[in-house]
Amino acid sequence: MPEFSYRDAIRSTLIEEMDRDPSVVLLGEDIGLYQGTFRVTADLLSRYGPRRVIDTPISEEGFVGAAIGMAMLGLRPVVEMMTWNFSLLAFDQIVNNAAKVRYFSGGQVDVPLVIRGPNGAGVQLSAQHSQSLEVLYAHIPGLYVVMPATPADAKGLLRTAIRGRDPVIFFEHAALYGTKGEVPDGDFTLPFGVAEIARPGRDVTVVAFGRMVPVALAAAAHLAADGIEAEVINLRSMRPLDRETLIGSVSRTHRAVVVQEQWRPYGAAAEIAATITEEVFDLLDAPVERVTGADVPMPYARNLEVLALPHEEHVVHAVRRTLYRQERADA
Amino acid sequence: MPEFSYRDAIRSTLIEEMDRDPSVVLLGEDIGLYQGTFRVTADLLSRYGPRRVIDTPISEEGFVGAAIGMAMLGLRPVVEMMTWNFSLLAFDQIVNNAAKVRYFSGGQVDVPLVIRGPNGAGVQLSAQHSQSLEVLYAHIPGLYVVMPATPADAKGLLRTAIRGRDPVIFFEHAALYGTKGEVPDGDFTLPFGVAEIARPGRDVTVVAFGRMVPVALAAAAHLAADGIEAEVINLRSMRPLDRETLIGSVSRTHRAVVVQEQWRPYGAAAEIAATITEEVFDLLDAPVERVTGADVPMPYARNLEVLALPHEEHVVHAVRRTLYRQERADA
Amino acid sequence: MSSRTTRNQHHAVATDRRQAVDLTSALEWYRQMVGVRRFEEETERAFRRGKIGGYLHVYSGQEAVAAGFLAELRPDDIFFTAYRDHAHALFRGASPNEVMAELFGKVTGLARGKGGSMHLFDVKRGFYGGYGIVGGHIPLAVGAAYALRYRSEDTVCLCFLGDGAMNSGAFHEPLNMAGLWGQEGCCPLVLIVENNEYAMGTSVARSSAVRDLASRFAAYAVPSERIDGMDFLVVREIAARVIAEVRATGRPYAVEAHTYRFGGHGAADMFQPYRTKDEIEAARRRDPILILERHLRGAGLLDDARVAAIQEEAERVVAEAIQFAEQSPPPPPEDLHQHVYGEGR
Amino acid sequence: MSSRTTRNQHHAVATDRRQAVDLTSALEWYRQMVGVRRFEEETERAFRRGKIGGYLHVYSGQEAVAAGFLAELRPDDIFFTAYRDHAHALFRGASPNEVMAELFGKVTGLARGKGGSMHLFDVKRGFYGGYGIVGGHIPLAVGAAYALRYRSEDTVCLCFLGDGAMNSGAFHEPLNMAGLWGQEGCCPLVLIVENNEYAMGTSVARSSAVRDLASRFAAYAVPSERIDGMDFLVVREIAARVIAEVRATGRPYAVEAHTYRFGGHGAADMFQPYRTKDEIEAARRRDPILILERHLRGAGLLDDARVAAIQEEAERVVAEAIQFAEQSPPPPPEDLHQHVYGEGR
Ligand SMILES: Cc1ncc(C[n+]2csc(CCOP(=O)(O)OP(=O)(O)O)c2C)c(N)n1
Ligand SMILES: Cc1ncc(C[n+]2csc(CCOP(=O)(O)OP(=O)(O)O)c2C)c(N)n1
Ligand SMILES: [Mg+2]
Ligand SMILES: [Mg+2]
Repeated sequence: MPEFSYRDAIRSTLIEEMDRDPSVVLLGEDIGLYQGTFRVTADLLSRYGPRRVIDTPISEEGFVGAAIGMAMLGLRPVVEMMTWNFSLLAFDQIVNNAAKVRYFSGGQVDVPLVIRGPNGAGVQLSAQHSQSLEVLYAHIPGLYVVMPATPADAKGLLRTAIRGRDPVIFFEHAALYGTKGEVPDGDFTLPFGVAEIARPGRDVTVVAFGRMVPVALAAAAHLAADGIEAEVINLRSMRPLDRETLIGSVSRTHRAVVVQEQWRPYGAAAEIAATITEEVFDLLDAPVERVTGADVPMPYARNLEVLALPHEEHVVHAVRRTLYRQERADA
Repeated sequence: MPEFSYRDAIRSTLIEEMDRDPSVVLLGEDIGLYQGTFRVTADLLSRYGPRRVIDTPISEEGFVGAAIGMAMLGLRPVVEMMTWNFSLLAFDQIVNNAAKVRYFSGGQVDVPLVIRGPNGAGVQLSAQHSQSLEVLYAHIPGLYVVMPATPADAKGLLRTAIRGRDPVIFFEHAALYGTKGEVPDGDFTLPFGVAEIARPGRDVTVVAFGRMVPVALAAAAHLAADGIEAEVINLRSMRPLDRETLIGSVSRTHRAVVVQEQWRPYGAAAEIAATITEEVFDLLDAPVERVTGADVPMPYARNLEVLALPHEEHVVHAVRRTLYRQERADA
Repeated sequence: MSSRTTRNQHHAVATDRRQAVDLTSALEWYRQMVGVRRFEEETERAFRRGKIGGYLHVYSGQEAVAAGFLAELRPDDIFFTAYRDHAHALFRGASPNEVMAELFGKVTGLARGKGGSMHLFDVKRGFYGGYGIVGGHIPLAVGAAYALRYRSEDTVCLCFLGDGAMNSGAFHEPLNMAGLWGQEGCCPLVLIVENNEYAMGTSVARSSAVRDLASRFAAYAVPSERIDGMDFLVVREIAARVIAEVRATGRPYAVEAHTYRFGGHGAADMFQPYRTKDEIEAARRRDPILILERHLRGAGLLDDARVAAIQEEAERVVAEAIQFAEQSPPPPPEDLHQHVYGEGR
Repeated sequence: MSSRTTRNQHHAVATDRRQAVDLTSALEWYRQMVGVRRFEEETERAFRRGKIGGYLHVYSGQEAVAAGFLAELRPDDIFFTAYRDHAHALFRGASPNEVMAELFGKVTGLARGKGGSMHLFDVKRGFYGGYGIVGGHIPLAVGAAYALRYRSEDTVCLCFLGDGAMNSGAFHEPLNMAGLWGQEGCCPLVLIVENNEYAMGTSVARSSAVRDLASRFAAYAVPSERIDGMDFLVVREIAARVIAEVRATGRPYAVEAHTYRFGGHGAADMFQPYRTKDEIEAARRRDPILILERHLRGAGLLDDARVAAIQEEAERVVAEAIQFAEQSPPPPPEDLHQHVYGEGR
């Protein structure tokens, strides 16, 4: 299997799908002449021309809405959100038009739209530029919400997204763009709603998504040295959630930890913890633990930022708590 | 104690606070000359004049942002969101400015801002006008998020909101405006983060907020006839959450049901269920049940809308399930 | 550049040119306008009877605007509008039965009863809805126009919007994009401002820093003009010219049609404290149906008997629509989970 | 109305009038501009050394704009800007030590290390930030201006914004409100467009349907003019007039200052494929510091020795700032949960 960086997995998928289907067009800020803020779209303007690679003004509401209109007319727009933070300006368009127009039209239109870009904290980008917004979108029926953790995820999920009939919220992570991994050859796709067991284990289930998957895997490696075998689930898809894989795993391990980058209250981990608990309550030997970021706007100072984010050791401690090998932390 | 409607509790509090403090100003669409869509601000324009009761253009991002600027300069703006659905257009302003500016300025400014208006489903308002958006705001540190269920709640929480130093998301419900209730006399305030035990009971804890409180109370009355004593908690405040009251109640009842109007995945009930489970896992005799709306955009047709919303009987069934008197429903 | 490409002029009704319009087909549009007016009156009655729920925004007084533009739209062209949308659906050829059934929340409705009054859709006729968030459909229309030209069609897209919508960021952002895309001939879009003087209870003077709304388009280098939206013949003549120009150039164009809504904003707007009875009376004297009727009578195409026959026909059609809507079944419960995603879940 | 109240003119540099400006105080501003330039160069170096994290947007090339306006601002006036904000803080009197410490993420920084480069704040001097969402601060400034006049003060509010920000709905909506509130004398706001020709890599021609950005303000009946933003004396003269007028009338006014950013958009913008070396070279020949230097030399207020002394002083100040920032402690861990709410939780 060829190796790709996460960035190139996305970029090459865009190229393959654009070559395959002339209805695929790209829109976003500085994706063309500037070559993309994270260079995911480098060289695509010269390759496909300005009709298919559209540099937009700073108008998130406008260009996301325009992409919805394009999708309703049968194009397959892929919008780059320079970072997901800016998507809050397009929130109404995504929630009230993209997610709902099929429904309130009684099924008269498809909305084959992908919105992709980096989510989550970077390196000292401070409060307005460090948000991990998956839970806001995962709450909305009518959207698919996916979060690739590896280059293979990125390629497989993006292909499915571009070829679908519905709006897909595609959360990348800036910290992952440079990571490498093997990607299956050929016309490889990954279905939505199917998680991956990234590392099998018998003692505890650790559920993670996106950037938190490598953190969970590092924690699992650490725990293994200590004789604790953690099963790590790479969720891949937040909406729909793969209940079967979660249930199957926790039914075997009887313990679970959910890891999430951002604010704990009303975060994505709450849904996953609640779902697991509802499904396998009688099989649980400990409450599902949540590992999350601090409940504060992201501070700029590096030392505070480190404190605000979840790290490997937090996962290790949470796992040990579910095994009653460590005291519970204060809330 | 005098009786007020929920609407008049809000309106009279606005009047009292405007009389008391000239820095209180109102902004919103059609709050003045038109007298307010739900007549909460009826007559206030003629009472206080156009400098204090500002009819705005249809510019949610603009006037919410302007209100934030006013608050930073020491005014106490109370913004009417005609319905919370439209707040998605102002989402960036609320999340990225109102909630965070104190933090990223290192504590140099207060933002004494209240945004209030009706949330949730009405009567056949269809998909774009029937949303219950509390979870989106409750996730955001820097905001207070409250949800009065009664006229007394409305008055007490609104006073606290207007007199505070931070942005408050104040969720009313159109279906409650006409409801009546006693309201304590005088300068009555309710602190944030303190729930009310709306009905004591020993068998199960039912947690509800806003419009779902009367639904939960009706269910409790129904259950009582059947010998089941449900304790109903009126949450009042979503952020911060009153963990003590939740823990205290469930420690006694060993069972809990959380009721929420809207979409189940990643909804507010998930956080409450997860919190309860984490805190009193060993005391729980059954998994915390969630009663929620259907996971679909709200349909227009009355019969479908009824199916999409949670009703008294859903709460009754969920309670019976936690008591193992009824089979679990399919997910 | 903006000043060079921006036309911004009051159109006096040019009587001589108007003759060019086919008055016989105007008779058909008169018939339709009468039908729509009757339809709207009946929806208000049905609302009061509790047969229609939610919000109900009727178009009475504004008929000439949608009629004039839709009269000139080709069958393969498309359009978007806001929530005051019954007339647009009907003028485009949707059956009154299906529209009324939608308002009644029946499965036989235009959107299977799922959208209601604010979300009429008739995609097979190029009607892409029907939106409830003020201004929220404007970016969609800009993208749709781009898609038409991307596929090398010579079709155009119309976007109707209210005066109040122009104060939203959802107006500004896509308009600038339309201006830019138009430079490449990639945005065959006609914007039609239905300026009925109010956004709910807020007049244009109280909500817009400029009174001449058409002038706003200069900020995006989108040419525009302001027209009398009460005279079908005027609207139609301008529509013909503008649509042809946009079709040929692929560049956006805006028309501010000055009109008036006779009724309240919606069914809940009963007392209308923001305007006077006199103002409404004065506007009613410029009723677009009466104006067109006068033209047609003048041309000998209408007399009392034909007017009466047309009104009777309208009566019959709306009565049938009500009956159809009443007798149609509501959506089946399974519909609740249909149409959330393309292929179920 | 809009056309009557909108001035929109290129200001030729009126040499005669310029004499009126106090050249001696311009010398002080020259000193400050040299200081800010050196400061910015040093931040870029510190960024490359890993001492500064996140994004870093420097102001080099644009100094005359902020300097000219802030020179005319009274101590009790206030202002807002975006993320390219170091110069604004420094010109307003923040100590270079505290600004540098903020960039280094230290507790001695202007915002206790919590905001960083994009979020400088100095409220005691009327500087209300420092915002990272393009356009997001404009509504705040409009509301702040309203609050000033609500309290019957004769103070004014400045709002600096980029050319790119004008395409956002966060520009459109509050501008219309400013136009409306200004009719009542309730919006003493000066908008200053720092038109540096680019938003990241996207030129004004590629992002705005109109090239003449000042013309955009006509859509809100906000008078505006376009000025040379490279000549401090020009900017300051216009600032004096505009600020006085806004202070007197309580009505908003907009100035498009034409300028250029010499460096990349931010520290990550290394290759700048969107513009040519020649273009940058040509702009550098209009360096605002050189232009002011020429004026001052011409007036006999500067010579080589004084220039050298000023540069030395700048060197000293920035070296001290770096040292201060390096040696300052990071925020204590307890700071993480501080300032989320007004009185803790
Ligand atoms: C974003 C948003 N804000 C507020 C509303 C509530 N609202 C519904 S219609 C309306 C007035 C719109 O006026 P206009 O655009 O002139 O259209 P008209 O009703 O006159 O046809 C308002 C404020 C809404 N639907 N969407
Ligand atoms: C809403 C939003 N979209 C995108 C960005 C990313 N971004 C940061 S600066 C910038 C360019 C802004 O250009 P301009 O307003 O001209 O200011 P300048 O950088 O030239 O000073 C962009 C697109 C952002 N910060 N906010
Ligand atoms: Mg209107
Ligand atoms: Mg710029």
